[in-house]
Amino acid sequence: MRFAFTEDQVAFRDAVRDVLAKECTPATVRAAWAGGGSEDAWAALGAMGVLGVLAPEAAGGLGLTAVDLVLLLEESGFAALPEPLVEHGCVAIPLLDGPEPELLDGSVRVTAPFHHDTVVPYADHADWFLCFDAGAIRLVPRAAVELEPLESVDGARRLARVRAPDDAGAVVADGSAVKQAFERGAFGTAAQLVGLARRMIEMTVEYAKGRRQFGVPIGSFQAVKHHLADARIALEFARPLVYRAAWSLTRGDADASTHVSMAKSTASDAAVLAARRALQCHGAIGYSYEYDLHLFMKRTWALAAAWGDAAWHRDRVGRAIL
Amino acid sequence: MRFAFTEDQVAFRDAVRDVLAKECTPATVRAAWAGGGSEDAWAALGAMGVLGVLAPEAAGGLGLTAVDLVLLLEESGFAALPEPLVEHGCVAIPLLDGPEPELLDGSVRVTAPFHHDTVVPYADHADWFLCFDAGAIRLVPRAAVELEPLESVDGARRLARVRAPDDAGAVVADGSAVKQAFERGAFGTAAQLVGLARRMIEMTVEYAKGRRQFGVPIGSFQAVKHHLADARIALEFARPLVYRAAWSLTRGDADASTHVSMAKSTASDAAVLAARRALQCHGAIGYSYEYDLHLFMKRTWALAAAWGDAAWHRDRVGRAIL
Amino acid sequence: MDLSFTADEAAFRDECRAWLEANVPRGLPSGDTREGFARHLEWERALFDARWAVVSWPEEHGGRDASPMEWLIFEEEYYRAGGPQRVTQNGIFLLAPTVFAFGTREQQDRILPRMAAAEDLWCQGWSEPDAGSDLAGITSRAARDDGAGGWRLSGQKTWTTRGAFCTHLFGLFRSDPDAERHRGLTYFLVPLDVPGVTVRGFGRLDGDEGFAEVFFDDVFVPDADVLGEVHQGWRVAMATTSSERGLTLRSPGRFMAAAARLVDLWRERGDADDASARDDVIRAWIDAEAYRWQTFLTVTRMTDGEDLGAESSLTKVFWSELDVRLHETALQLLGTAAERDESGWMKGFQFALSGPIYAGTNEIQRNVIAERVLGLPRA
Amino acid sequence: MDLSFTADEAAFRDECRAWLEANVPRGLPSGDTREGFARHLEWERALFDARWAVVSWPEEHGGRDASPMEWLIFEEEYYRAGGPQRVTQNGIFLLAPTVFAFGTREQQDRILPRMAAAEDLWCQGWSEPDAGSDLAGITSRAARDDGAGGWRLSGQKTWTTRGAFCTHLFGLFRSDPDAERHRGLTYFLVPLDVPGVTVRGFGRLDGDEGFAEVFFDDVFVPDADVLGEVHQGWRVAMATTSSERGLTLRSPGRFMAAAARLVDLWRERGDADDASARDDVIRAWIDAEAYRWQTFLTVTRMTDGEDLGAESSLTKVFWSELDVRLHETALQLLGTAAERDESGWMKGFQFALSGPIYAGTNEIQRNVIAERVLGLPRA
Repeated sequence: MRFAFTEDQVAFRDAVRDVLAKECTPATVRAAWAGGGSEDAWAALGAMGVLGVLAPEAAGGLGLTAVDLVLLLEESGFAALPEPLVEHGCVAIPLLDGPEPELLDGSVRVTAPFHHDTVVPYADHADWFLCFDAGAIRLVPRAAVELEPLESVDGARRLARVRAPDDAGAVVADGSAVKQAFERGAFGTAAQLVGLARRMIEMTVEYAKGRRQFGVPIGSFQAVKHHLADARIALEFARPLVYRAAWSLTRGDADASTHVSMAKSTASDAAVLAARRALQCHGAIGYSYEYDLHLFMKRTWALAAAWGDAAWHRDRVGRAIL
Repeated sequence: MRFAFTEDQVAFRDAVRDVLAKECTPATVRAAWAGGGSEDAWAALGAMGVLGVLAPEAAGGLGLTAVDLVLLLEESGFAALPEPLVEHGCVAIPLLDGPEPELLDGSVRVTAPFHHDTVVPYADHADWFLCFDAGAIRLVPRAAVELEPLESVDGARRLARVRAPDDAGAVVADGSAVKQAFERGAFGTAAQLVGLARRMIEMTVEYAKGRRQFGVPIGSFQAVKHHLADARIALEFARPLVYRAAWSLTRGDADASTHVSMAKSTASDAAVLAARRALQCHGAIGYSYEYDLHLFMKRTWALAAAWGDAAWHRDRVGRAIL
Repeated sequence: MDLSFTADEAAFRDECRAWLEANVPRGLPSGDTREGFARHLEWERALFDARWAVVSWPEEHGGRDASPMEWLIFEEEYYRAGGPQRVTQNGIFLLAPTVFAFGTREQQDRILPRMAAAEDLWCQGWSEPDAGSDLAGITSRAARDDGAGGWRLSGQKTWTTRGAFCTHLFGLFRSDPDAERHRGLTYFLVPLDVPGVTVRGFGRLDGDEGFAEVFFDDVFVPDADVLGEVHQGWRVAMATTSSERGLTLRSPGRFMAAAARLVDLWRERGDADDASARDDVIRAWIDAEAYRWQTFLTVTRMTDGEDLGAESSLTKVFWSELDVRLHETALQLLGTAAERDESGWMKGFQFALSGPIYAGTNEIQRNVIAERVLGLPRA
Repeated sequence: MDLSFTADEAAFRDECRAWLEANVPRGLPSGDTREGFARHLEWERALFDARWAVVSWPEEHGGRDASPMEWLIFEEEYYRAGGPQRVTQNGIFLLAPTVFAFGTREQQDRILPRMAAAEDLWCQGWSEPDAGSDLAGITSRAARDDGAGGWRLSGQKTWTTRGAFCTHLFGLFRSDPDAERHRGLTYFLVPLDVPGVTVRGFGRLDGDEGFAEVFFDDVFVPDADVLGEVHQGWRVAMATTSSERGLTLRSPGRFMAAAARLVDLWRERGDADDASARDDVIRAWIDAEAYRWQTFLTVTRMTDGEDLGAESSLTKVFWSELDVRLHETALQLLGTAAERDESGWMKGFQFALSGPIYAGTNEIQRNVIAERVLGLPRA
């Protein structure tokens, strides 16, 4: 038993963190609300190999595992990256038997629906769409689908309902792959939620150090301290479950879905709590559209619901253990 | 709509409060743990008419209602009175068509089980036992029952399982009265829980004013303030539901059981929260047997479970409204 | 104690219900956008024309002399019928009680009827960039202009709800520059179209332009527009704040209606297997009932002349946290669909999150409960 | 990362399991009563004889040189087999790490083997009537006695767990009367049978005599029984407190075993209709898992030489509140039977309630998290 990341994994994480700090600022997320792209971020992730972490080396991927990917997903959550990283890199790539180079280098995007649904995020900039039906998973090009835009609480997610003819695109996997694809999507989303929780806590700590009321920084009030301590505790105990889910998926552990569900439910709850406490400690400024906090809160609310919410995943754990 | 008690009702409450402050001190409650009686308190309540509030005037009772009784029950909770006031005055007396004077004057005690059970509190000092079976309610004298003492978290409750021959005692009501008897028991217990919550909050406020750590009273710390504010809020919003249940029972409102369930669930939760916060604000001294807080906490835990716990009553509300 | 409604109360309820069911508009857009605000004003004016805008006010100012209990009944019926939140509420519920208590007869006659008729639209100028929870940190100034018979205001207010759509502002300014904290403030009434006032609307969490910053650059206000005594603004304002925190702003009707909608949502979407959500639905419903009955108890005490003092802080914490829980439960019932919010619950959730922040954060309220209701020592 | 156990770890687990399943006593009474304590000592001595009492200690002192990971495995197996809480834990888990870190060779040889063998039984003398959360408020004094080559202790300690049954006390006394707060304290090791010591046991919440007051009246302690440097007791003690708060006292095994018992209770008593309780059972189980994996992560970091600093406060809050929730859920499953507690859950609940209080209240821990983990300013 050794529960730690390698130096390489941490260095990869740091590199992705640096790139996202530059290429995916809050301004980038705001631009996504207005339909703007984050091409530079996506291209940079492609260039670094992030999109192909799970693709075989023979196909130009890194041939690595969910354990190598999890910290990078966490960083993408921290940055609120408005791109289908989970859908593309986590859900789609492992389905493809030798993905085309353009799928790995950041030239194109694949998006995917979650949970037996036909609603996909980041629809307007996507080039390919995974479509699930009972017997197969198809990869369908943009030209063959019809998109009906839907509103999301997080405008940067640019949701749409996808309609495609039954025989559109190419079959990339049979129905037996659907369950694993779902597990990877829920896992990736859990990792992003952990990153979001960390971001909101950091933002709020900084704000609470600087903002003064009653002649002192508001962060010196015990109520503010305890609000943030609660959020930090929830983050502390969600993170190991997410990392452990990465390991179980990598190993094909028989209980991997239970581990994914523990990760997703705990990460959802931790991020939602962090959002609540962050807003409360900010007060009115956190409630304003011009301040950045809402970008992270709204992503949190969207992802907490996506790929099965906390109650759904707890119920799945219950079916396994009770 | 006028939601207030009369001057007479408030004066009666004050008189009972004064009597219990003298006759039912924490030392009295401790004595009950050791099997000692609180005869003086019981006799005083009899002399004041408290036991016969719900008995007809013709039989020597006060001929009043649950609205007149609710504040007195609350006071008995505040004092943690170790006597079957709910079972005797609230459950049994209204079943009796002209109760004997000795049942009203504090000479004897009736106890009763709750919730289709045969476990009764205050068993060892009881003179009469209500026994429920499918078709009838019987009033059975001490001589005809067999008692098997059971441990309770609250030693002052002196629980026992009652066994009586099928034909023991006298039938006092048919099976149709069982439901109403249960409603009255749950209601009376809710009223006591409200009193208990108030007692624990008061004790803790006093302690937090006097106890100093870090050079200041612990009650000046925001965490302590917020713990107690939460308990006070819960009390504030439980109390009106208990008073409203009193009214609904008095009027025979068609929804009275839903109102009783709202009262019992909310009062149970409020008192359990008050216990938790009281203990936490006291710290180690609250955790010691020599200090009085535990007498009130243990009564709270016992009564929160008795006559249906909060979840049971919420479920009953759900069956009515969903 | 008599928890049945009197014949008069029942008749009043019937009258409210009949009119509201026939007249409440369906599908109004948010009142916190410019377009929506205009539509809401039509509704406010319809209410006024039918004398339902300010039922508890005297008839001479457009009301019905309704008792507090009748006012609660009106509110229950208003929300039961699906009435929208009142865009005039800051004037009617926050300013008006202060005008009744401190205004001169001339001020009352000039201000109240136009407020009731939604001709003058009032926003609150309390908060400043550096005075949020700590209102006593106000730095906007009022300088005396004896020659002109009035005051000159300068400084900045912010977080002013619907400020971009209102015509008037009531606010506190520091009239005695040497006084500190709560002293030396004066309560002013300011038209927003006078020279020197600049209003900039900005977005709330949900994107609507529901907030504004209001800048004051040497704005002249005559003595006639001072409410209450000069330098006594804090005391005057606290009367308003106390009503904001207490009864008037959040009548139980709103939460009863929301709990009823939650029960409907459960019937429609609830999964019998998911008894955790079921328990939360029941809790929300019970809490709304508790809030209703606590209000009846409180209104009876007020009617009997009792002073409630700091107890309104208990109410503020309870309704605001109930509102958040209730919406969280709805989102749980919606599951993955919560993100899309076709039903409005997600928008309602975001609005509910403002409850524990505005009108005195719940942290401040809990301090007040501890210190003034329970008697714990100040820090 | 390798989250499978090594062959050595698996073998160690098998060895633990085999011995514990064969030897863990059934139905021991509470170790916090005089009779129960004696029975527990037999068990402690059996553990020692089989070299399971202090697996992480060096072999020379009765241990097995087990790695921290192996120690966690032992703990999981210990609680899985139904092992009782260790009545020797205050010595083994709180004092021993300090003796290893600060003790002289002579002290280590004299103290540790007898501690491991449950011959000397140690209780902690931190708290005083006026020094609870605020440990720096200690007033018990140590006066220098140069002639005798030692110190004379006077004052009172209280809330001393199992103090009435122990043979020795470790505690802090004020050796420099002019120093304030954390300064001028010295860490002493005191046999409880020496002249001038009076021990009075008193009852805990659940009625067991689990607490004691210890009075010191001019008690002589030789220099050999000072642990660490004179006047440096706070620094020395904080090493102990940090281990108390962190890993050692509350290994995940205890909560995993409790969560497993809760799952059993659900299977036995759970009402399929009551999905609210079901959700709580699942939460408790997930939380115990989270605690386990967070511990593996932490132990790996410690093994890699990282200093965890204040992070142990995160752990203290989490396990203590998990323990309370877990027991509350059990009581909910028991319904009206909770009052009677034939199953021990009610007693367990009362014990769990001490978790958020002792070893630094959770309010203090949250302050530490905010100030030292998050970097928020001190008040």
